[in-house]
Amino acid sequence: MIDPGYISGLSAILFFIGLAGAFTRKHAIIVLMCIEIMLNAVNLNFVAVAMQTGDPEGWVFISIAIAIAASEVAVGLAIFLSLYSTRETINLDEVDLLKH
Amino acid sequence: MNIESPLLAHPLLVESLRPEMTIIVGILLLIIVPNLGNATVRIPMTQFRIPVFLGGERFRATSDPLIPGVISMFTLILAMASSLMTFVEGAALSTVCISANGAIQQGCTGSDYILRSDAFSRIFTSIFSFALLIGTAAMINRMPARVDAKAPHPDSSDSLKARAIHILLNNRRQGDFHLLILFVALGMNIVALSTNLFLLFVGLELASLAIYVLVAFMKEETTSGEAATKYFLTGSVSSAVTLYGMSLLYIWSGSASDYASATLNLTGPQGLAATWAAMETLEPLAAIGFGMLLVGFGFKVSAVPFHFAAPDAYSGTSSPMASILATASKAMGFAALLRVLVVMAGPELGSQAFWLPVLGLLSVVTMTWGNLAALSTENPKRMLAYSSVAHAGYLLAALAALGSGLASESTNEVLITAIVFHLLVLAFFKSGAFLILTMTEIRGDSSSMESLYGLGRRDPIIAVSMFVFMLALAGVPPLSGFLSKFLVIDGIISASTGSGSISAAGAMDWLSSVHWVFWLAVSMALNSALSLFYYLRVGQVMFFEKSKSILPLPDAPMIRITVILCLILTVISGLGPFSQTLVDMATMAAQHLLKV
Amino acid sequence: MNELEILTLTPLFAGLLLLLIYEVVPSSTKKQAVDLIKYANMGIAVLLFGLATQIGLENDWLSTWSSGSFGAQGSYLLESEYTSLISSIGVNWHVGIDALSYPMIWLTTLLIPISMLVQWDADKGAQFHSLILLMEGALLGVFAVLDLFLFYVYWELTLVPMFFLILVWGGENRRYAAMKFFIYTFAASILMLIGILIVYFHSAPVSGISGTLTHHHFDIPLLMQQSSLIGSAGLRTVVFLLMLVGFATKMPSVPVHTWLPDAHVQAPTAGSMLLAGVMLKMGAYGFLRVAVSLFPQETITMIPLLIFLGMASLFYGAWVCLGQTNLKRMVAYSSVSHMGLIFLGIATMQPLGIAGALFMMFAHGIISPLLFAVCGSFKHHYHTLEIGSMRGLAHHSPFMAGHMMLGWMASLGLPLMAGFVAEVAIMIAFWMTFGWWVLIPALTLILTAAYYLWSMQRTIFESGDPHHGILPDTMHDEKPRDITWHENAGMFLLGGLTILFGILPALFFEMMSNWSTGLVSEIMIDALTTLGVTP
Amino acid sequence: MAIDGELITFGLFSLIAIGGALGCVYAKRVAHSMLSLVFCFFAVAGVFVLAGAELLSAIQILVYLGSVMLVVQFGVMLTRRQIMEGDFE
Repeated sequence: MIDPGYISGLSAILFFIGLAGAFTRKHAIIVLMCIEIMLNAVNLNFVAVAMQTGDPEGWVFISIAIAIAASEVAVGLAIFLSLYSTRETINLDEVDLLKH
Repeated sequence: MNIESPLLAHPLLVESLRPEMTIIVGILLLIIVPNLGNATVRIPMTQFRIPVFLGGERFRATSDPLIPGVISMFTLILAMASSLMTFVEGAALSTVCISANGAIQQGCTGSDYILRSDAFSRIFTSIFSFALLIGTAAMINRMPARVDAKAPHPDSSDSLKARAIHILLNNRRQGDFHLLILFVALGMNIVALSTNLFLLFVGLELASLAIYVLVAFMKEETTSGEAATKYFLTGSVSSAVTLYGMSLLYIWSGSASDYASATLNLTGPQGLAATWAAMETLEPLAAIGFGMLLVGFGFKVSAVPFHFAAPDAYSGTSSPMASILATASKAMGFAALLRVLVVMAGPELGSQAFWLPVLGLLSVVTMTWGNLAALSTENPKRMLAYSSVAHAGYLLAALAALGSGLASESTNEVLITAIVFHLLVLAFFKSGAFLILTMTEIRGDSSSMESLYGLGRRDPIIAVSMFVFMLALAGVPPLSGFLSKFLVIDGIISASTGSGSISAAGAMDWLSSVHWVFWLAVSMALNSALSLFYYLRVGQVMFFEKSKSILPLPDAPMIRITVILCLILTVISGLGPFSQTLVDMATMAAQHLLKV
Repeated sequence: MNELEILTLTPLFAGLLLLLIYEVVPSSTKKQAVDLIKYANMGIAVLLFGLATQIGLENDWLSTWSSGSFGAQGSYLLESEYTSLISSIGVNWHVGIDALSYPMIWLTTLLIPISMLVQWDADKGAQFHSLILLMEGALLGVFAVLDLFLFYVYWELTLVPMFFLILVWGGENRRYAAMKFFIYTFAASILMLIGILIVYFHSAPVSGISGTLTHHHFDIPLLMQQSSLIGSAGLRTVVFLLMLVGFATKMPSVPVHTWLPDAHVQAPTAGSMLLAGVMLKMGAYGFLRVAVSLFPQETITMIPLLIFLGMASLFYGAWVCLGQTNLKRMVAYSSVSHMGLIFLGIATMQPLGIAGALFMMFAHGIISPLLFAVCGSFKHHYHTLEIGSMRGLAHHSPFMAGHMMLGWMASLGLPLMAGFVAEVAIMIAFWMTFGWWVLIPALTLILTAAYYLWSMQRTIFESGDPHHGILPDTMHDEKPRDITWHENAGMFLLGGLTILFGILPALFFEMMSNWSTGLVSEIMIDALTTLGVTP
Repeated sequence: MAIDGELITFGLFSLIAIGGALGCVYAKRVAHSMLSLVFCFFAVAGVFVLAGAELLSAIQILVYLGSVMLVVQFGVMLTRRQIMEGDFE
């Protein structure tokens, strides 16, 4: 059995990679994927605790979190499509009608 | 297998969760009613056809495009009324807790529960229902359903065709809009009820996802997609951070008690609040988790530095949605913040919470930044968005005073009362202002101050209402905006003045000896004075500028009625018995929150 | 509800109602509605004047009214019960009158119908007269309430109708003047609000009156009774100064007077009459009611400042008047000058001096509306306000010339006119306290006489041809007329009152000296003793 | 702690996950990003197995790799920029 601390460590690394990506990349879909990486990192944390305590509560959290993540992707892409249909781009640097 | 769950069989379940049950019934009705039709199923091998009523050719009466709006408004009114029942019934009867294993109990003597229906949660569910109700009412005129809509005639001109198609489109998406509104209501109610962080997150996400879609709802408008994209991305990142913070707290709560009981429950003998209180020195894991947890809530209340998406979202989306963002969504953020900050990490009396310096600084920056940005914008929706940021700053100042640990128990109560009362009355005048922007938006554009020029001549009653709303936002006595601000200032001052050395002879000596929380009140007062400029500017352009268009405002009967309602509520909630009732309700909520 | 509450609340609600009624009547009957609403406004105003007089007569003209210790609960006439308005923070409806507020209330109810009468033919008459009625409600509220919060609310409320009166019915430069008026007085009153709030946070809890959440209250009589209201002397001084700025701006005193000339010049006649007649008095009233009553010690230590402000206003106002060519501006600066006398009167700390200041408030409240009415009709008939452009007024408009003459004589303090009594009382008290220093204000009063006589000579009499006079260019060959009947009636009333109170000052002077004796003997003496000075 | 097979597997999965995440963030083209993300998710599913949560691992593969990546792929397809001159350089 591996140390849950390692899993948490991996989780932290993934989370910060995702966070950095979400702030630096300008392509909306890539930002969305970065958010998915962050949510995956959270799941790793929960699984680490569940492993330690043997309490399945963490697993329940993970399955719900996965469901939320999936719906978030669906909603996000729907929004991007609606943006694309009026503006022909989903690059965040080019969407700047509201900056005034 | 025993399927008789103790929860489902319990009579208290329905009784205590009436608003949520109402909303669920409303959602089901919204899904079923517009789809009723004359579909039948033929029993195999026979000629018998059994009507199943779902699908097929829809009935004329139930496919009426007006029906979804009616259903959702009735649902919200019922939900609000049943939330308010708590205050009629009294506290003891209506405090009900549900724990994770399905046990349900009145009075909440046990402590390990995940849902708690008390005055605090119920006042917030009332605010949510009311704010959503106003948004819905505005949307009924903003996106009107026409019973007599016809397909465009093939010979008609392009613009006529486009208009006819637009009307048909509006008819078709009535159901979607109102369904989403009810989902928002459900998610927000869960946030207000839950004392378990994960459940709180689920509620937050349910509401947020529906709100993201609603922000993008008027998808034929060029700005709504952009607004929704920005709001969605910022919101998702911050909720991912929140969830990560929760997972850290989960690890911490487990490791703090030797991995025996990891939990995200706030209450209970092994809940986060107890673990937090038992912590002797601040542990980094707890601090980091806690800080990350607050990011998502900070985003919802649009506090600096998570405020960047708010102005774009407000100005890009339709005004009814902006009103929901500014009132209901903000109230949801504060409900969650209060639960976390006060119940979980609230300081002991006399000791200072570790988050105090951060929150104090954030509150000053938030209010100042919001007011300065509002001064320099020419877009009324952005202006209201920044004013929303500024108001978040005032409320954070109240929370900071609470965290200073200087305040006595009764002062803490005043501070929370002030926050709750502010969120309550905000639903009257901020929604009112957005309702009026909705009216200007129906005929053209509401995203520039010019749409308000000469409103005093075009429609005096609406202009005067707008002016009253602005004065209430500015906090001019005796309107309700003043009372909430005054209570915050009073709470801060009575918390901090005791800290100055009484024996100080001169005012300067006293000022230098007083705890720095006192200066939050001063900064609030200065900021209020500053904010007067941009609120009064709205009055100035309405009454003294020449109108750019001679078109009168649209009829929009629903909005007019709601504006008048908001106007009356704004005025009477500042002075007299009604205001006292509201303050009493808020006080009751504060007591319940502090008692958890 | 007692008579005082009726008196205070009726104009507010009636004014609002009449404004609304005008908005909702169908446009075909608007013409008749205007007349009806004008008569209704006038009727209500006259009735209120009757009610105010009745209150005075019933109570022996307040001259013998005294029960309870000075300023405490129960020492007010027609004092109402406490009715909680915002019980969470302790705001209560509490009204009452004493000899300080009664003359002001009587004056307000008197001036409102007269100013309506003078501008009976105003444009958009329905709104104009309803706004004036609203104004009356706000003014009476300021003078009647005994709760600092409501005092502040009413104080701000007076701005609203006046703002609209200037903005809609004002002269050419009205927008600038209205904004300047609003911003100046509003900013000053925010300083006053801060002072009020500091006082509030030091009030001791009183059950049933204090806020249920905050445990403080705003009630003036209770605050006056509370011993050691604010412990720290430094903070007391700060609060006193904050309030002084708020009140002095309204009065107005040099150096915060600059809004006044603009507002006066641009305001419509009725607006200037109310502005000069009553609104300026709000400053002096509030100073006595709040700042002096709550902080007698600070008042005493600040006497040099008061004298400086008073002398500066007196001298500066008179000096500017000398070089002034605009009629209304001159009258406005003469108001600044006269308001300086009020500070001097208070600074004497003699019953006689304070009574003189009170009578100055009252007398100026009758004389300056007369002056502004004259200026207004001058503008109305000759389309100019330049002093030198018109000569021989007596020839073309004998009535106007007569009223102008009377008003100016009264204003410069001719004996047997109301202004004289006040000036003499203040000067005597000044002499009693400060000895021969009295020569300085007394000599400055000569300046007043100088500018009035000079402009009188240039306007009313002097002319190359005694039979024709010189008409201003702005007349454009129009035939000069005398004033209309309603202007004449209003001015006759005001002029008559000027003479009446010049001959019979005791009507009000007696109650005023009662009040000031009470103030000095029960509050100031105590304060002096605490300061270690033997009076 | 001795280095055993489990730890080596975990290390491998971690490397793949981190590499995948980095690839997702820093790839020039969206399609490459997606591909890296698939590796990342697979590795996370592997970690789940190591942690004794086989069911979750199955859910992870089904939901993330099955549906989420499908939806993202749709998104990429539908929001592709119009082909322009500069794209052929």
